Amino acid sequence: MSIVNILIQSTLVALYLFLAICIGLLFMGIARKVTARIQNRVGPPIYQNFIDVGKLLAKKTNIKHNWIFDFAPLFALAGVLLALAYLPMGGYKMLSGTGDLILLLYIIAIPALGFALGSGASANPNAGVGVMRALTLMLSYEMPFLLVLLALMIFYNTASLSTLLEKQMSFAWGIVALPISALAADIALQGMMMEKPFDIPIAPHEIASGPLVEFGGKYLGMLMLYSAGSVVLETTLFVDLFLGGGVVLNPATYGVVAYVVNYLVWFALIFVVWMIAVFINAVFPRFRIEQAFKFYWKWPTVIAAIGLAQAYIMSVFLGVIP
Amino acid sequence: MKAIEIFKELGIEYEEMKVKGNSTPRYRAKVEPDKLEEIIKKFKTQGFKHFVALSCVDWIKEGNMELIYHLFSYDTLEDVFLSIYLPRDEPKYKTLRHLFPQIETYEREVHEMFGVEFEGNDRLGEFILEDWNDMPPMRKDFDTVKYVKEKYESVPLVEGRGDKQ
Amino acid sequence: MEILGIFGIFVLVPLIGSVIAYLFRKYAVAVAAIFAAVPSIALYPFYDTNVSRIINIGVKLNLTLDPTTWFFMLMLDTLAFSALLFAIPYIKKAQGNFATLILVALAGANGVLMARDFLSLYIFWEMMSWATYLLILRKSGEYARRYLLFGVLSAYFIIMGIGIVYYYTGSFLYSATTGIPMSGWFWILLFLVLGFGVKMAVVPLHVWAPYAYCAEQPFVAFLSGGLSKLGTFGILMAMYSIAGISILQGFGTFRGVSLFGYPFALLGAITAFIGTVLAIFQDDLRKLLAYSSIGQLGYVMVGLGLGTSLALGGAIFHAFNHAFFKSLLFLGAGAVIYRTGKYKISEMGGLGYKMPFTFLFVLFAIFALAGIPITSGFISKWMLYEAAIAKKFVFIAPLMLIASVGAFLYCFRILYGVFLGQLSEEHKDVKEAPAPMLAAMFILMLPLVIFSIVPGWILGWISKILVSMGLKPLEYSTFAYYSPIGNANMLIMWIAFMLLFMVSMIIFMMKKARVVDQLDNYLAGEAPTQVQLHAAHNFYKPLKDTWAPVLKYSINRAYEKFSQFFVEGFKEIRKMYTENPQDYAAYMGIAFLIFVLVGWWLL
Amino acid sequence: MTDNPNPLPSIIPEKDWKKIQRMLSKRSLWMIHFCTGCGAMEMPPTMTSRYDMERFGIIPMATPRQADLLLVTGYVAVKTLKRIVRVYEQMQDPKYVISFGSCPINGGLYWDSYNTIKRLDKYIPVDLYIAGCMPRPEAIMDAFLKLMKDIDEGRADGWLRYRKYYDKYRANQMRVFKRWDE
Repeated sequence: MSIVNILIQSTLVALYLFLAICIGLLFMGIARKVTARIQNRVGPPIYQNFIDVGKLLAKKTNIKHNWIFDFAPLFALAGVLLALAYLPMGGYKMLSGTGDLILLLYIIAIPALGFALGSGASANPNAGVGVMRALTLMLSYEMPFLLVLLALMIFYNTASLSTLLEKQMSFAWGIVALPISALAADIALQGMMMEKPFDIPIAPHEIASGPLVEFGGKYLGMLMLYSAGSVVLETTLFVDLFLGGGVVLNPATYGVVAYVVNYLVWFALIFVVWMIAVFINAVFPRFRIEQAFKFYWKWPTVIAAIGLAQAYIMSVFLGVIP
Repeated sequence: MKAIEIFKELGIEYEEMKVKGNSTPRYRAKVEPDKLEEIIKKFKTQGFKHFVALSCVDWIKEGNMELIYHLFSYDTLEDVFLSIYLPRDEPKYKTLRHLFPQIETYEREVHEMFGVEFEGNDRLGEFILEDWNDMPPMRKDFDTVKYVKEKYESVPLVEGRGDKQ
Repeated sequence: MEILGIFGIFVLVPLIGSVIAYLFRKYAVAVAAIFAAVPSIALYPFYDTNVSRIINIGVKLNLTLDPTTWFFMLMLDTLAFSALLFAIPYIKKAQGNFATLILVALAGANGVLMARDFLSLYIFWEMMSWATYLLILRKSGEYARRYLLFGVLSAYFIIMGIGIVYYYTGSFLYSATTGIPMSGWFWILLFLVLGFGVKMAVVPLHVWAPYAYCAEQPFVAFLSGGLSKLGTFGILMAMYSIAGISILQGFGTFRGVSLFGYPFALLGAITAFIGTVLAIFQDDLRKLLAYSSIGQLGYVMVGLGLGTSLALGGAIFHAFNHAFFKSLLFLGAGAVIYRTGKYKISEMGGLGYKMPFTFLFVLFAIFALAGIPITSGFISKWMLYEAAIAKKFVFIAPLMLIASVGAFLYCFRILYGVFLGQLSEEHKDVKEAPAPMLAAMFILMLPLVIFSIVPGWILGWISKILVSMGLKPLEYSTFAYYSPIGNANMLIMWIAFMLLFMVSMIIFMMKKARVVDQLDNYLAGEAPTQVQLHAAHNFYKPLKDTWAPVLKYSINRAYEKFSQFFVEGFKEIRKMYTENPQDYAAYMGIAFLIFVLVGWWLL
Repeated sequence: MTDNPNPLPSIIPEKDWKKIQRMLSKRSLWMIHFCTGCGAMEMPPTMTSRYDMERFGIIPMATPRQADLLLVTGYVAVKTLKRIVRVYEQMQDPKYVISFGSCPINGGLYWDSYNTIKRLDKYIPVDLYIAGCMPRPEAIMDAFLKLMKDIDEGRADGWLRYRKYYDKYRANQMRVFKRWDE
């Protein structure tokens, strides 16, 4: 690994991460526009979220409670960027060669914990209740999601994302091989991205936007970058696991053109996945946290278990080795 | 049991009130303050289970305060107003919250707005008006316009107003 | 030099120390800390040796110090030293008694680790159990009785195992176990594993743990961090060094895993799940840490049960991590209890602002417990998951994964309930924990950081252990570790995390922020009231309501009902003694008649 | 409140930086409305499909920390003023205030009531008044556009005035109610 190579790789990674955050903000703007049109409204321009982040970061005064309060924006943004660095985007395997799905699963937990710490330190009871709801929601949607990950790992017999992409290229896309698991994953995705009906932790009417109650100015601006990054993170996770990560042309044969084409295909795929979530979000009221927990540990878990059984049978008894 | 029969039984002279557009029969009766509790108990047992309101009227010319206890019966659909008169300078009466729990809230309001003392009601302190240190505002001798002029108009404008608009 | 052999340093020194420390009345704990330091320092020259020695005290005790013992002793002695260092300001009454008992327990534990024959194993095991019983007795008789009951149960299981071995081989040596038929091995292993399992608080036998962990915090840190690892060591030795991998496979294998080990792995996964779920709903800080300790030991049980080199390496590494982050958590809880005198999480609150160092240590221990990659806690969990998924176990893997997500919940409950949220009036002047406590916690935090950056060192020690037990060594390099289905490189992750942390720091530093008092909070425009608005009471109420039908059944109550059954039974039998002689005469007559009949029938 | 030193990068000249900042805060006004009197009823039609204030980037937020536009929609009792001032002070600069209806202008319907204040501007700096008892959504939309123009031209400087004349505002407030941090 010569120094020049490392430099090129790191600038590429930086470019991909920056693009990911911009795509995230663009997607949030599109979501607001789509929701507005569903409600027969004009809705804000697509670039509205860029302006919002700019305004927040340019605020004159910022309020903080204590030194633990600063954990939230720092850990949240750093954690989500680290997780994005471990996710292959459009076939470009950034760090996913040196870390696998389980490492990614725990890196996704870093921003969640850092954010929970910061909002806990704001000494506001709304924040405490909000984080309790967020963790309960996490426990509920992680059940089906872990079963889905297990099904994938058992069927493709690998935990590393880069080999998973290659196997999906050679054998068949995840959604083709394990359609039931893909359905369970999409339902779990709705909870992961905290879209309505599962935006219980940040409910503005009941607990004054939960953990975000004391964040304003640059804190809220960085947390908005974090939520933009997590939008791209979760949709890319679904696309990488089930839709072949957008790898259409083999980079070995076509070189740079392949990377560009794959990037556009990947962009289209995550847009489709995001639109599914946005359409559900636009028409659903908000669940209570008990309903969400009962819901996730009933139907999506059953679907995911069936998917796991299917993967288990196919890989162990029928001997289907991708 | 009809309100008229209760009045006759207790020997109180009452007065039927005609109110345009309101068909339910309404009766008014002036009662001695010390006999009021017995009368209300009697009405309560005879079907007048709903205590509607306790209100106060400040007769500044006659120099007394009138407390009106308004009861309603679901069986006979009748309204009864029992009123007592207290001296205006220092109106004092005993609490009746043991008969109906909601009487306590009405007593607190009447105390704050009219200054009527109710012995036995320990929650008579600050109720609706925060940091109020003037005389009870609903009394007729309280001049609101003078109060407003002296309290609000006297607050100076902060210069640097954007009068460029 | 004869006496100063391994027996001298690791067993005699603590024993002598316990006597000497008792003489120093008020400074007993400090002197005991010095005596505990001797074995932990003397350990390093013995790094890669295989010293063995036979001590003849009427009965032959042969002790050896090989890499396995060295590894576990490294854990135990550092824990004992830091627990005693922590205890200097903590223990206020009867320091002499506390110091002696801790050192006796340490001597017993070292003896168990070095023992290579069943007799010395049993002697040191009893010494350690008795010292623990007396230490819990210092706190409350009722809790100590529960511990004693299960301690005796575990001793009986071990004696049964030893008895069967002696019956077949006629000698107590570990190595002299040839010519035992498979059925014999089954019973030996069953009794030994259950006997040691009691000390590791496996689910059906875990009832003593939440009560025993309510004793004084420095001792509890040593008990839950160190002494529970003796159970792990016992099972490890019984299954892999006494029996050996060939005999285990002899019981039949299911996809490469011995049929004897698989049910224990399943039991471990269930322990992990139940331990975590129970820990989520506890309000008492010590009980919460106790159930979480049971849950984490469930992970170690899974690794021991599976038995592949990756699973066993993960189990040993997780035992190492658990030893350090769990005792760090207990010491942190001890510091908080020392300063506020309260046990309930909902009564504390906002202590993180007043005790910043304790908060940082507990935060790091929480990251290790939850398995966040910037600590070494992640690597051991990663190895256990990879082992389970590589072997395609569809019951063990989900239970373990969902248990680790559940771990986030009670981790945050500790952090929010105790350290964040609103600081109440009475804790306004709480000071930071005293210096010896912070030093003790720092010692325990070091390995979790070092081995998360350079996992290669500890993976080297562990694969030495695996090789000595006849298993394949682990695949690892200084910064990365590999498994059949995936790999992870910690150095790259650390560098990436540091760089990205700097990026968000740059954005963060663009504007200054004004510090605001904790009461200047948005409460719908309302005034800052004196009402305590710390939202930690009954923290996971919605979750508790949904789990209510399942939470009805509790193993504690099952034991109580079971014991109640016996009490009723004995009451009936007691009625037989009716204090009037005629009944007794009648009983004698009947008994005589029965004897005559039986004798006649036998002849 | 001391003036907050802003370590802004010097590559962009100060004047342009202020211009960009004004454009940003103009195009994304996050609003928190204190539904005191009868004006709160006018907000739903302004938010929903007929008028849709989100076109201008104005969305209702849950807490003052996140908001920079405070709507006081109706008569202000003394008790409510105590909460309005607390919410206003919890908001972060640059912050703007719009008050609806005639009651905050000159007391309106309650000109002689003993417990409502007659002119909101004496207690917190109001950037924009909307006359009318109660203004219809068209008037509210027009006010929003007017405020955005004022922000762009730098005239909406209520928050600067509150900082500069803070002691005068505080004195006025204390003449009417007892502040918490007195």
